[in-house]
Amino acid sequence: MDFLYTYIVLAEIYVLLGLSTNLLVGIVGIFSVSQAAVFGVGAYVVAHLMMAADPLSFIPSLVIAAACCVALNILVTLPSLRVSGDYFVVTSFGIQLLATAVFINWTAGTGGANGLPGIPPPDVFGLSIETTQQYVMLCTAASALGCLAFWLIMRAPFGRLLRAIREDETAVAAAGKNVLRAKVSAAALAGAFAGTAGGLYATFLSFIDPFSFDLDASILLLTMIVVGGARTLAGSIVGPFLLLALPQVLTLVDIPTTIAAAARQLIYGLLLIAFMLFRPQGLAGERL
Amino acid sequence: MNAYMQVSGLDHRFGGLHALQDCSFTIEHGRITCLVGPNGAGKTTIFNVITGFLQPDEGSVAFRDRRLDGLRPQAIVHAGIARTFQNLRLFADLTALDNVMIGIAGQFGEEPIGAIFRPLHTARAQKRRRHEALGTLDHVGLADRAHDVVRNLSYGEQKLLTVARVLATGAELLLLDEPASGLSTGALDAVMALLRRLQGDGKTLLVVEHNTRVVQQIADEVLFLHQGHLMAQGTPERIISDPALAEIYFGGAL
Amino acid sequence: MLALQLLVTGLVTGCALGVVAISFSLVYATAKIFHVAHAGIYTLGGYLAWSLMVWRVPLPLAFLLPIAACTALGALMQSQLYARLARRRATHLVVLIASLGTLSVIQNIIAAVYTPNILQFPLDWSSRMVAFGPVRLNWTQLLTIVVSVAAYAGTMWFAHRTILGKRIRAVASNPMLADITRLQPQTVYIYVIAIASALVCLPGILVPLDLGLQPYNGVTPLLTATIAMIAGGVGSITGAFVLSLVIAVLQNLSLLVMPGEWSIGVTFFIFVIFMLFRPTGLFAAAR
Amino acid sequence: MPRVCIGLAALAAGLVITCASAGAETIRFGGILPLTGPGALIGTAEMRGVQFAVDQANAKGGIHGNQIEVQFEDNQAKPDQSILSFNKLTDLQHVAVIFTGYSGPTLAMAPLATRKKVLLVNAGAQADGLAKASPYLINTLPTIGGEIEVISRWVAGQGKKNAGILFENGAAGMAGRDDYLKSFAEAGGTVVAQEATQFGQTDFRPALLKIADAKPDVMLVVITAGLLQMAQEYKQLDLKFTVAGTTFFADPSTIADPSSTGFVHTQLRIDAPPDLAAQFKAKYDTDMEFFAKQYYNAAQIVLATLDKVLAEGKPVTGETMHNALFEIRRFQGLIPLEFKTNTASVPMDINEMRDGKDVLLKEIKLE
Repeated sequence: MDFLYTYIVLAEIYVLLGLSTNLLVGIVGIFSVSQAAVFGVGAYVVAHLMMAADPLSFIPSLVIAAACCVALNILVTLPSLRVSGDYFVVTSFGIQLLATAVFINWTAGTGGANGLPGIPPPDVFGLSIETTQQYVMLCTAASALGCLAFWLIMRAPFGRLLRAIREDETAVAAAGKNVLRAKVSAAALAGAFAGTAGGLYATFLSFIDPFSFDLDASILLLTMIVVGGARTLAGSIVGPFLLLALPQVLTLVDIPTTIAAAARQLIYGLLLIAFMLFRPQGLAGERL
Repeated sequence: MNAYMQVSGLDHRFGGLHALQDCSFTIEHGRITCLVGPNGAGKTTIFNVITGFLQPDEGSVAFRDRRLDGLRPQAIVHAGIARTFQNLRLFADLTALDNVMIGIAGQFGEEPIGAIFRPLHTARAQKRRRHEALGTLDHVGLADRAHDVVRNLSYGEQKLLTVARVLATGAELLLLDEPASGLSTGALDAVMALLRRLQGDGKTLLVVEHNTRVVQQIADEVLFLHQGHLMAQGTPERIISDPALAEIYFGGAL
Repeated sequence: MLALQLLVTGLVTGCALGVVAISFSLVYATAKIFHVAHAGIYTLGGYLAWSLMVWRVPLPLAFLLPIAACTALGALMQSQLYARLARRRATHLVVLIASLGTLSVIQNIIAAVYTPNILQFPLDWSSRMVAFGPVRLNWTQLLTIVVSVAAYAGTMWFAHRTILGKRIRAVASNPMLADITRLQPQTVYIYVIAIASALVCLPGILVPLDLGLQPYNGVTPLLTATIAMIAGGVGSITGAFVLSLVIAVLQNLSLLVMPGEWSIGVTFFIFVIFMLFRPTGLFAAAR
Repeated sequence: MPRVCIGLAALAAGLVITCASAGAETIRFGGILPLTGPGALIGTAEMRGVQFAVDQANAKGGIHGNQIEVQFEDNQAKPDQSILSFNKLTDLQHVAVIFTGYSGPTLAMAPLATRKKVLLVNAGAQADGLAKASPYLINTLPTIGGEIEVISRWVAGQGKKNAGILFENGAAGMAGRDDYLKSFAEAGGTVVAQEATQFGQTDFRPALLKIADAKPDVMLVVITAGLLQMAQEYKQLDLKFTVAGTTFFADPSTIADPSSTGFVHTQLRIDAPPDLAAQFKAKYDTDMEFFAKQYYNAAQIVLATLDKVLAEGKPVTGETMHNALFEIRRFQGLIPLEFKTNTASVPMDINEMRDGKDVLLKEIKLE
């Protein structure tokens, strides 16, 4: 049943990304449509390290990729501290489009629009992950760790601090807390999640190209946490599993193939409008 | 030894409005000082300057012989000065206990590394801090409302909670922005009793207050501010009975 | 010579972008809505005009009917979607995502009905050439310049001279105050989005008349126009128009110094620099 | 499958006998093509090509009495969607053959095709990596490099010494640019300019102007969309250099437009007989362009292979289809082609567009 396993693996990778986006957009309240770009950097870094002259094994490449994404995410969210809400929407769009332009044009680094084929499968503690079943185990472990980390920080003082910042930054500063440092560490954590997801994605598909990390992917991520439910762990899990299942379910409905594809994107759009009008907190979240 | 807290030569303009004009005054340790004056006299502006939210055009603030101007708000809180806000600015969706715990300084697990990799230590430290916060809540008489969300508290209870949050920072000098305004007589007495208790605990209070009955009952010292300048300083009786000041403040006899 | 030709073609693109920027700025400055679906109305205008021209409808009608339809759609979107969201006190993010959903709905209805092929307008005069010395422009490009400058002048006259224009600027400057006075901001928002939709229909028809029609052609122009609006200072019509020209020309001229594939990067690089050092924009309109 | 049914079908090859359907089940194949997003234009044409050939075969009673059905999945030209669809088609529908279109997704599915022994049939993508991606990946058209070598030699032979390159910023475009650089140099020419255009946008003027500024005598082009707009802008700017390209040029609306007069390109000699093209236009209300013809032809190759597998009474699997295809090796559909490797070599012509028609200049035989 590879099809089911593939769906689960991809959904779990998107859960990690959902956690990352939820941390930034849901909890800290920084609007971001450039998470797919960070996800892409994670994927390309791992691919590079594992295909290098003397290749690194999977875990070290993942750690380095996560570190790169931590740094990138901090860099990407810093403007949001200087620029007010709506302006940052455009900056975020800009960063995503710039990243896509780099992925496509820097052929030496990313293989350009042709993508990067032949990424070796990961090896974890000596066990080489080949079949999809093994992949499901690896991704389940990774996403479980991600969810645990998310759950722990939300229960810890750090989580309470982030929720307070979202409500009233000035009051938090007046209570003696360093708001900037809290936001930057949240962005760093979000980067680590996105980098890990990137590494898993690259090795699972064994081929990556710029189109998996473009603006549509970022908007899909944003929609996942909005439909699934913002600011909660449940929302970050429900969103990806539901929205990745949607295209498959819709193909079972036999609409004439010529307009089936456009019809599916149309239903996607209608879902977005419906949720925003009638259930902005999504299926399992809190009000945005 | 200079004064406990010294504000000298504060001057600040917001565009055309000359909010603070060469304003200077001192605060004595362990005393309750009230800041009174008509609306727009610059009372809240002074609070913003002392707590680092506003860099004044000129002038300086010294606390226990240490210059504060130029420090960021959180550094000033660590130096021992904390404030409340006229519009409360509580975290409506969080519980009363959580609101107070936000004030507690230096908690373990306030950044992701500690929270994730040492969860047990974080949980233990948090239990101690929770106990501490419950104590503060009890001190202001809100122990039974600890786990209620702020949205469901009465206005009087919310006022007490702002004081609890300020106490949690462990600051010695508390700047309270109209702690008694808009309260029923019952709640008013509770707040005034609390302020006296805080003085008993060795805290120094600088209180912005309009209610002259409250000022007379709790103030050791009154500073009368008008158009950003300190007009007079003295005991409540002297300030309130002074006809010239009453003229400015009430536009007529008391 | 190349630089001159690039400059002129840049000005043409800049003019079309300018109208998109003005119309978007009207909605954003007044109603504070990040109206991404504006790109959908831009695309829809082009397709309606194409259909009318294919059915041999006389030219003036083929321009006016789509404008009327887009105006109606814009008004409908404000009254049914944005107003309802406002009543539910939706946050900025919620409104933005609803707008993204609307854009996806419009684009994909077009893709289903008209197929994703690139459609060519059935007019012969549109590509006839006119030469001004070394510079060559076709009729559509000339028409684009004339119509866009007229639209800019018209909007300025409307905003500063007419009663409704002043009322819109009043609502834009202080929404809370407008609420309690008899300015009825909700009805003003409907007028504003209707006018903006009519305006954006102009480049929506003229640009594809020159470059061909595609269902997903609205997003890039809208993003570039938004940058022009913000870089020019939100609420400033002149700022939005002038910055659109500047960005379009810079993007073309950047070809002189760097390969073409990086030109989109130029626009966003300029913008990010702007955001870091001058967030309020060049022509920060007097509030 | 009762024995008698096969015998009848073999006997009555010419006659149309709809054999009793008892036991004749539907054979299902897959198709993973971009039906939305920027690739939708080509993906939809490819889908129609396959569907048209299959409908025709079914109308004539199917292959050995079996009706053929092709299930299409939309991958939006994205590798992860393609992997998801590949596993769905192989696990749920157990298809033996899958039609694929874009270079990126095809490269992503190649390793899976090898591992699960499913025949991947590509009739549209030409990235050079596809030649060696997987033994189970069949390309029914040469990679872009093959055509570019021919057109570069031809253009250099016409005395064109320096060239500008206009390429699309996508998988095929960048591969094409690199091949042009190599082939044109080998043919003794020099490349004086190269300009990229964003995939899916149709404003070629800035790129054309920059290339014109380098004074080339020929412009080598590799773009998959917006060719008509490029031709019109080329004419509007009154540019003088010759324009050369590959089979992507075979777009009827461009050929019909006077702006493309003088354009030269290699042309896979694939053209649909008039009645077939008319039936296609009647059904889909659009001309049977290059990609539709390519996939109609590829579908016919797959159907011919299926016929051989069924005739030999073997089960229909990726492996049997793969072996049967290489046993047949030469196919005579819309275009004669031969599978020496898993990338077919096909005869190519050099055509020139003159007043609305695509005129043959030179035939290049299969070596």
